[in-house]
Amino acid sequence: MQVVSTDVAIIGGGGAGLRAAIAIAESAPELNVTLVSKVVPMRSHTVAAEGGSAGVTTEVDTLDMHFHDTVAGGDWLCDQDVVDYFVSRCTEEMIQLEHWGCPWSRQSDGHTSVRNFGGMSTARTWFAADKTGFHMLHTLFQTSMKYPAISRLDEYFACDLLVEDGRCQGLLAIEVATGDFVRVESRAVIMATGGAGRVFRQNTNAGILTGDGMGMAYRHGVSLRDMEFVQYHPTTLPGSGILITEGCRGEGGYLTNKDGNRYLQDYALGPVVTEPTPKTMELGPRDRLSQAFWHEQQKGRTITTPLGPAVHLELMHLGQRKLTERLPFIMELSKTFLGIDAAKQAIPVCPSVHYTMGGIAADGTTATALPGLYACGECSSVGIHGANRLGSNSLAELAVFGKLAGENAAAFAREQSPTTSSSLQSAADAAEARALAILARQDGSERLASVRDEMTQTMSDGIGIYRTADGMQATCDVLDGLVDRLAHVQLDDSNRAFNTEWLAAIELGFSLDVARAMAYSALNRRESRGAHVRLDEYDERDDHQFLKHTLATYEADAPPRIAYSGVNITRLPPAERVYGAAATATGDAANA
Amino acid sequence: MPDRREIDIEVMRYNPETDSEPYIQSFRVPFDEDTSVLMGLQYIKDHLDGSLTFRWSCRMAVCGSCGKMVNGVPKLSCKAFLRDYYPGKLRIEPLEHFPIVRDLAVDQTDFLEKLEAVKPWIIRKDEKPLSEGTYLQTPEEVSSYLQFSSCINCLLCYSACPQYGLDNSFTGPAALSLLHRYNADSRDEGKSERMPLVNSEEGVWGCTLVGYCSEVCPKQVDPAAAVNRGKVNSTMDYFLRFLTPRGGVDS
Amino acid sequence: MSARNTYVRPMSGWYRRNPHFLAYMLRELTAVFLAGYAGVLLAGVIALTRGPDAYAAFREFLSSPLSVGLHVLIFIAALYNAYTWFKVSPKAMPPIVLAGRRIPDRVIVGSQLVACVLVFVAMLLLAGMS
Amino acid sequence: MKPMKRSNEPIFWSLFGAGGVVASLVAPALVFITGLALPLGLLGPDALSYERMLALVSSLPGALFLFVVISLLLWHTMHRINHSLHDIGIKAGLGGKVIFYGLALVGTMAAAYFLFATPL
Repeated sequence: MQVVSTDVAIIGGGGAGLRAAIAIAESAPELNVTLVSKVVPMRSHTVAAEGGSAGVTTEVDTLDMHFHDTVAGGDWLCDQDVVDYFVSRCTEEMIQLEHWGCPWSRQSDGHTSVRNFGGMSTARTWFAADKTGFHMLHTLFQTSMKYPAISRLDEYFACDLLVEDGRCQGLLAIEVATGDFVRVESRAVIMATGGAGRVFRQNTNAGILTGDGMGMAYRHGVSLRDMEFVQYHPTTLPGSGILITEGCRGEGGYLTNKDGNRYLQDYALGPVVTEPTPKTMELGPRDRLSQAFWHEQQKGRTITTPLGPAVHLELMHLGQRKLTERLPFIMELSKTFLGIDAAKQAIPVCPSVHYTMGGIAADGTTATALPGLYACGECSSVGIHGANRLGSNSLAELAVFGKLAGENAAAFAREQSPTTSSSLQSAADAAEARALAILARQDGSERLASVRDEMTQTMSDGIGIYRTADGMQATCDVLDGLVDRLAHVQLDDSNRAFNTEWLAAIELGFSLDVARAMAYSALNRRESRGAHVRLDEYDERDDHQFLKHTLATYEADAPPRIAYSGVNITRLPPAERVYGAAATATGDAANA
Repeated sequence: MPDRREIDIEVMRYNPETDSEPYIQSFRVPFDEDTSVLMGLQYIKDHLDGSLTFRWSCRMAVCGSCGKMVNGVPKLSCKAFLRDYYPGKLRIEPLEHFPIVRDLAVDQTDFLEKLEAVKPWIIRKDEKPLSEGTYLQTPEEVSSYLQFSSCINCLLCYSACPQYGLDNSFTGPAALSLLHRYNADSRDEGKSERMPLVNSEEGVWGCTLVGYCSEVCPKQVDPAAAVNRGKVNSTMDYFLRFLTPRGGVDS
Repeated sequence: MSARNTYVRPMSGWYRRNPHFLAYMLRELTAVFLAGYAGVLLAGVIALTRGPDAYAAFREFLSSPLSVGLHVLIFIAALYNAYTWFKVSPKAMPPIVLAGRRIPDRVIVGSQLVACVLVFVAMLLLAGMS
Repeated sequence: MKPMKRSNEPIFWSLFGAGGVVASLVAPALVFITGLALPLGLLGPDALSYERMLALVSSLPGALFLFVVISLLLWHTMHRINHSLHDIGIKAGLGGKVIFYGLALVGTMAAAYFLFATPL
């Protein structure tokens, strides 16, 4: 087995992983960084983020307002000390990206622009047209190339962490092109593998978002926190789930039902306004908008498309010039995938799974309970998103906490003595044997795609926008059965070189573990909060019992163990979440 | 499901462990109005032959993973649709001009080295502290490089470039576009560090303006324009270096 | 990536694989005809310097069916070359911005085509077409 | 990475480009006039007569015009032909440059000699 020795290993080459790598190269130039990614970094899913990234800049905006929006948007399940840290660092990170070349959209005087976004009380979302994630990712990737200390293992699939003496000391990876195993020995590991939207049937996520990093940490005893909070993005294409950015609504787009009514006024988001107005109508938060869609569907007011029910996202009134300048990618996507000109026709949209608010439990410094393991970006739960993430907080998160993870992992690595190679070798050998067993199986009876499809179907059925105890229980039961069936999957491909079927089987193992953490966490949360809304008797928020983080802990051959931990509330006591007219009233009071 | 038709997809296969050269295998795939070429390949992998190997990720034409030759034309397979080839058939091959690793997956290492060689990052003599805020850049200044910053590195342009195929020491369309993108950025002061590459045989001078790169680019980057503006810059650099002390690079 | 046993496809006959490449090779082929024409012009100049008889012989050659046939090909080549030249010209020039708006490529191509037609007419008039 | 050698292509590319302007703007009309209209009798009786042509080449602007057309057409076309060899898989290298740019240079010198240095 090939061995790579490094100071800090990073798993995942998206925005968070790249930002961490650069932070190490800048804060600790004497350390070596090895960036392990199953795709070449610029293919990572940060690339598909569209609308923008939060950062307080305007004269009317304050850090306090960003804090309030985030905590209320998260239905008070946010750790407020971490949110405070987060909002205080966002703008600096956006400026840093600007210095590295990110082509932010500009005002005519040359300053960067900000746009409105859902649930934010004022315009504070930095954007690069509607390709913000794309530009941030390529800026970070290209900038990372200037640091000789950063070496990359592109298209190396990390399949396990190496833990020895109670400390994470590296990882085992498969070189995709050859199928060879590589043991990466490091003094610290940063997990930055992104979300797990692929455990659902219809989602906005790339095929790579199978929850590998969450699964790896989880199997080594690190809890997955708040996994029941899965964000449904309200505007995606029916069938494919392709993302149609919230920036459309930030720029002034309308959502209408089959009668042409802006139905959000019926869901406590009015008054009806014609210009984009913070926290009002289409600029409500994602959980509320997705829930409103569900109700419209129940009332028979959605439009029927060949690929499912939808409502209309109207951009026509914004005019060709603005659409070309601000939303060129949306124009392209509409043309390519719907054959329509969004300047002339409404875009049919519906909610799809978009984001995992929860993730690898980490504290506000990105450290996990496993010494030497850090987590940042969507795979992590550092505590800022609570029960519902606000749009444009995740791109900011990957920059702020990517940097922090890099600095903290570097500081940790400096204090560690070199890894003792022989002890890690046996752990690596065992992990290699487990992976190879999948490939060597000859008497399997299950088809990989069937197990995967049944998992995504049952997750969409039971862990939807609205949930019931029966539905969630049924999903838990199906998932338990699928774990057994995965052990009997027979692959068509027995080769080592570039065997994507083999890698998909390993991924599916991670996905199933993550899916179970989600389903069991949801089943056990007997209240409704943020993106977790129940139709049964637990249809109200219950701060008395559930103002708590869910912790799902891995149990071999059994469902996860569910426990709870406190939420750090420093200065904003729980209150009712209000949007529309009510928000304007209280917002004025708060700012007075 | 109504309107379910079937189409023949011929796929180039190559297994480095067993094959000395690629061969063609045919599959029959059901499709409807919304089935992309990528979804056709995924159908084969899920239901007919799990060993078929190809890259894909975002499905929405922005990650740049899924480029293939479709009937001889470089395409993002997520952005091409089976309906447009029916009732004919499809021949799907790996991107031209790159070594085949397995089936439809090619070796992209050469491109990544070329990308790094163009120094695709902002180079400054003096870094401005973050506390002093952003650099100012008017929308006009942004527009002089924005188009070239839209490259998703999908490599379709390399597959469209016979000069790269004939001699892969040529830096090629996407990397040269990104080189031009940084040289054209008003925040950047690194032109003099990039010009030696531009000026070399491996730089812009490997291009004979076949122009197909710009035709196949899914993001309207127009790499041919970037490369040929590079030729103008290199020519000025060549002659003006005798006239100005700094070698004409800032002209 | 340290892939083993990669397969590199041959390039032979690449220009037959795609209509765009065929059009490119035709464009490059026009050079042979235009080079021939440069030779014709040079021969005409040499004939002029050698006196009226030599020049008459040169004109005699121009009138031969072989020459006319060749010139038909040269003319087609010249027209095709001009068309391709105008078409790609916007790629080799920096963007021209007028009143804050970039001049579209088709305007640049179109104005060159117009210029070409004007030159054609002017030269015909100069050469004495009645 | 190995230090990169500056290419001398800018010299030839400049000449190629200038020749391209001649080839696209002037050549179609010239070819039509001398190669088709004249032999086919589409022009007036005195068109391109010995006297008129002698007057043309005897004038500096006329001689310069013909020199520019002949020379730049050669630089334009020889550049392309040299690159075409590479396109069809012939690696001519320096030899190709010597032969083709050499031809263009010889043609240019010949045109200069006959247009400017030959008594009429």
